[in-house]
Amino acid sequence: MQVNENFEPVIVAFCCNWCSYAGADLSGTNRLNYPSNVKIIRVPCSCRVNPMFILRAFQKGADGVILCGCHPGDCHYTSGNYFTRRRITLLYSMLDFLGIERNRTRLEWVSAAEGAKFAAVMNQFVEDVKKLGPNRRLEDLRCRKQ
Amino acid sequence: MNKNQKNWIDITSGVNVLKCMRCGKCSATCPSYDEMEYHPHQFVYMVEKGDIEPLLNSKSLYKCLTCFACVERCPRGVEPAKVVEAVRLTAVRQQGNNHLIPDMIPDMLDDDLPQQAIVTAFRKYTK
Amino acid sequence: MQEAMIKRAKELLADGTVNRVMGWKRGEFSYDITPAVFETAEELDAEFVCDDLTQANVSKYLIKESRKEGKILALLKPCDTYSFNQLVKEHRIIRENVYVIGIPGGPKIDIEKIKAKEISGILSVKNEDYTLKIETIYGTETMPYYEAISGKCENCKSKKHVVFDELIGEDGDVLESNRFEMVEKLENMTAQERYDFWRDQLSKCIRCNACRNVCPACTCENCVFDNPKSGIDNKAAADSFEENMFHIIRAFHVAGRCTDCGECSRVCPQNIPLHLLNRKFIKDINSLYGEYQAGADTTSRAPLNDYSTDDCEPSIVHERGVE
Amino acid sequence: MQRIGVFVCHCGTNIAATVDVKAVAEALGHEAGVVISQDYQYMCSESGQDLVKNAIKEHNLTGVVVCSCSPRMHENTFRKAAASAGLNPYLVEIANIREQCSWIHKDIASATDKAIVLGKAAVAKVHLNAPLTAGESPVVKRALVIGGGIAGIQTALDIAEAGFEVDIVEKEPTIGGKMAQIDKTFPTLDCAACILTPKMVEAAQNEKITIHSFSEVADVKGFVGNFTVTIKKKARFVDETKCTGCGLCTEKCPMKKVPNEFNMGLDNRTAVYIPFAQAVPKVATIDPNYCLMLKNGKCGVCSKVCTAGAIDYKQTDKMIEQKYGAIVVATGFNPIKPDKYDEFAYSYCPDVVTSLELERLMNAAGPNGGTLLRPSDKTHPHTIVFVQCVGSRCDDEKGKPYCSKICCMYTAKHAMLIREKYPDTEVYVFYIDVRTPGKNFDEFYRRAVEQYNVHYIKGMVGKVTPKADGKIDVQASDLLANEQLHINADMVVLATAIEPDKTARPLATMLTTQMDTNDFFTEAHPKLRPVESATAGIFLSGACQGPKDIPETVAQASAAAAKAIGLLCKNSITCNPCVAHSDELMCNGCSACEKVCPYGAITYQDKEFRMPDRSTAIRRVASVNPAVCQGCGACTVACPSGAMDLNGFSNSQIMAEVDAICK
Repeated sequence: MQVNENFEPVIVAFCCNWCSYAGADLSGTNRLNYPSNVKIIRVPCSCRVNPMFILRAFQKGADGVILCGCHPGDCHYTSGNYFTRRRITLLYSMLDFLGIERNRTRLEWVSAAEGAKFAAVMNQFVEDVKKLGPNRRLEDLRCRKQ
Repeated sequence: MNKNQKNWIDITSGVNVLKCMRCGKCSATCPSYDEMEYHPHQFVYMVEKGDIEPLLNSKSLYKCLTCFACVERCPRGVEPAKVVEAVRLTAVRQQGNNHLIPDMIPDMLDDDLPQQAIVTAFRKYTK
Repeated sequence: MQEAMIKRAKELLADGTVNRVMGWKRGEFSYDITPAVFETAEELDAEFVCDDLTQANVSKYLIKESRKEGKILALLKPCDTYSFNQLVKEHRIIRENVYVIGIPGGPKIDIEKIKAKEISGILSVKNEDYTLKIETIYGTETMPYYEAISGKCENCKSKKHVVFDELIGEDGDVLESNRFEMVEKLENMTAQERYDFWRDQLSKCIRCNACRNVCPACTCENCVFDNPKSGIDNKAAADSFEENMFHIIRAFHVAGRCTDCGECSRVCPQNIPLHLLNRKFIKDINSLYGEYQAGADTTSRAPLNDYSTDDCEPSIVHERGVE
Repeated sequence: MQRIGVFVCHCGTNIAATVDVKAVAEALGHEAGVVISQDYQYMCSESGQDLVKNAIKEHNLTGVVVCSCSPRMHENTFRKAAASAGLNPYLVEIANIREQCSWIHKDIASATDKAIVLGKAAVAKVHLNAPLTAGESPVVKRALVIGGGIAGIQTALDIAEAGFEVDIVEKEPTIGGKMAQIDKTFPTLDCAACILTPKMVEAAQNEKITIHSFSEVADVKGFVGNFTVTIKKKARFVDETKCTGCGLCTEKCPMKKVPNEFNMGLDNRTAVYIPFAQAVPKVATIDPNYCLMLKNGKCGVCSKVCTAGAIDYKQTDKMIEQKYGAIVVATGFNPIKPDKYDEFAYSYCPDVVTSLELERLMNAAGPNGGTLLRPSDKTHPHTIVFVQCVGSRCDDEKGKPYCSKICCMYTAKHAMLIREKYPDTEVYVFYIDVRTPGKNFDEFYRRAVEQYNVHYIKGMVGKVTPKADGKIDVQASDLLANEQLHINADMVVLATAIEPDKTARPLATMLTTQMDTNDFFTEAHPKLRPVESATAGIFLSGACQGPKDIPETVAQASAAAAKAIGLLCKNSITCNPCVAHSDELMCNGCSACEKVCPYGAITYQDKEFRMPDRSTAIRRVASVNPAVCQGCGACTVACPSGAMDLNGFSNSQIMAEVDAICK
């Protein structure tokens, strides 16, 4: 595959309010860099993320979607991220089954104290998606702005 | 302090000496304690400091019975016997490196020598 | 067998146990067997059909029928009983209002497979000792029975009726099937090959919604794809992606609930192997969260509404199969 | 038609240094529905808020987007500002362009682009925001305290003092907990019973306090201000209301060989028993595992001698249900059993005891009436060795990784008491570190060394070997002298680690509160909210939260009580309006949402609907109790039809954000 050096992927990150969003805030407070491609959407819990949202992001032109939640066992709502883990495992497995590149999707557990981890995860993810190039397999060209 | 030596001991022993909380239970439990100049807890502490030379020159190295009582009872999972073993290996290697090289084997062979003995000697003196 | 069913149905109508019968009758063509509700003995005598071509799963019809006045008799093949049970579990079918008779299952005949042999103008199909005798307007044709077996019967998972009030014929067992063979084959392809496979298949989709409408797990009062408030409503396919989205979401919505009855692929006019998506979910659920057969009982927790604290991480996708 | 105002904050240079705020305000001003787009130095300042308020009034805004710091910081500030200007507070959205933009990125162009996208996403979302009203939920003016040790008693007394009803649930037949078993307390050496038992009596006599002894919490439902708790009153086969506690039955009971758990099994009790003389309630309990009547149906002595007629062999477990506004957890701790440590010979040498066993051996109400004697041969011990940190600070599966905190002090106390009472006894303490932070604590330890001449030896005991002559060989290292010692001891005392009570874990599940890996309850904030759990309305008291000594436990107990009182004082609490709701017309009644709800907020009801063809149909539909729902959204994804949605984070709102970001 051709790697375009100037390719700037669109990355959507869903972060749960209690852990990962706070972790993202912490990486800001600590001035830890990660690429500006990453745009965060706040959700109350990772279990709020409907597979439809992830597919919608791809449909509208996202090149990668990452979902962040509290570590298993630490969910503010006790069990939300356990449901997330099952749903997202099955969804990612299905996307893989349809031939979508595995590195376009990711689930990470980031606690409110893990600002450094948040930045590291985002750096890695953006790098991985950059390697894959634009999302052609799951993108809806009709919705792409010319 | 010999950094390479310390690194090598850390790696070959697989022990994180920083886990030690200096309770001395290893030495309390050691059956060879009175025979030793440096005791198990001192091995751990001196390796931590990188003060390895005195250990290499001490007879204590060979007094350790490798009974693993210290490993069994250490509350922090430090495994002092493995540290002693790693220091012992360092000493063995230093003293003309390998004590046994394959070329020496043919001369040693005779009908009475069990093959097991050669294999064991090889394992013990080379590594 | 058909006579035994009609006889028993008439008895149950006569003694007032039920006031309707859920069965099948012939459609526009004699081989088009369609689900139908019968209210009298006369109707049963005249129109009731249950033969080798009767494939339709009537469970879904019972959602509405079980909410009507009086009890209805349902004749269910083994695979249909799983769908029925699942719908009872989801409070969709009111069990008390249905009298279930378990009837023998397939393998059933798929008329499309006969047509594929360039046999046309079909008037009737008869099974004579595992040879099909096909009367057509051009004369009589024959072909071996097994060559015309329906896709949904090829990998039969069970001959057991998981729910019934009485049986006509004998009850069977859960079978060892190799139904995941094709899923495994796809899993072992490269990502590009898989993508090409599904691109070929899904691009045929005309968004007729037949799969959704026949599926006994797709029983929503109002489907998200029809609901303007959902934000993803769309009727017809506007672009290739939407087929992907529709089929992924549909498979996801029925994951853990799909009994693998095979109706989706049977009714697809474009012959898209949609059941493979469902089977992929079933296979993943079985291997990651323990064996689970939707509809086998009415009490267990669906795997997607359940969890274990030591479930695997999604990164397991990276560790398996071929990238 | 939407009329949206956008307000971009400079945050001094925090945002303005890397984000071109003027360009952001300019770009967002062109978004559909935006009627005013301004930037300002400090939007959260009073004048900044006035800017927002005036714009709401002047432009009659229907939505506000503030591009500023994290919503975790100032969302409430701007919501309040909007509310005071007459706009529903939930029509305000924050675009986080500080923590998640200006502080992360260095390049002004890309940071500005990102800030614009984040702003657009917020504008897209606010288009779909609906005004929400926070509901009110009444507070039941009654508290439940789980555990009747010193922590639970103190909390209950404080809550009762404030005028609220409070129930104590204690699993043992009496309240008092571990403190009742202790002989003396450090650093004052006053008698534990003398300070505890008056408090027990006070709790029993306080008319606001109800004690459910020999009871367990069986089920907890509900939420802050309105918990419904099922309490299982275990059958004690004695009618509590009739028993006078005279103790005649315990004297006459023929089954006298039951290990006495109050004395750590060092002596025996009868099958019908009162744990100790000052027990509260002072009521007998029959142990069904030993009672001959209950086991074989033959005996009945206690029933015959009881003049009050309180014995009831037919009694069964009783369930009672009660509503509470607040719950305080005070489940306490237990010392671990050191039998996994073979080297200490605890499991086979009776003269190796734990500190709590020593406490009973020295107690005037203990098995030896207060004279310290060896359990094996009842002789006076002349040499006693104390071993510190048994099972504490361990990095293996036998022990606990944490410091149990109280052992250094109670060991100093034991050593001192023994030297005081039996000056002919030599006392050795093997320590790794002596940890005595606390008022008068280190002075106390120094007194043991300097005044009482207790031999403190830096080092650990490696092996304890009982010998044929009845003595015990203690092999240990003296690290400072660099030698290995052998002490010919008469007794060995192990300062065993303490662990949370075993009932705590299932309780945490019932309460939906969090625990750490050691099963200690997790506080809402380790520094700022140490006595609250993360679950609203559930408070933590005493050692269930972490190892604590008595003064600390009492302090925390009172703090937990203060928090509970603060809650009970309110007539109602404001609920989070961002909760799930079900569209009944679309609901299938399939129960998927109910299965994933961690709070039991979803119930089903059969409702009659008019169908399009004018007929009516009865359908099973879900409904969400907004006071119970916490707004996690698990149900919204479990729902296949999309009938379930979440206020403030609706499907269409999130999808609008996705679209705005991906465009």
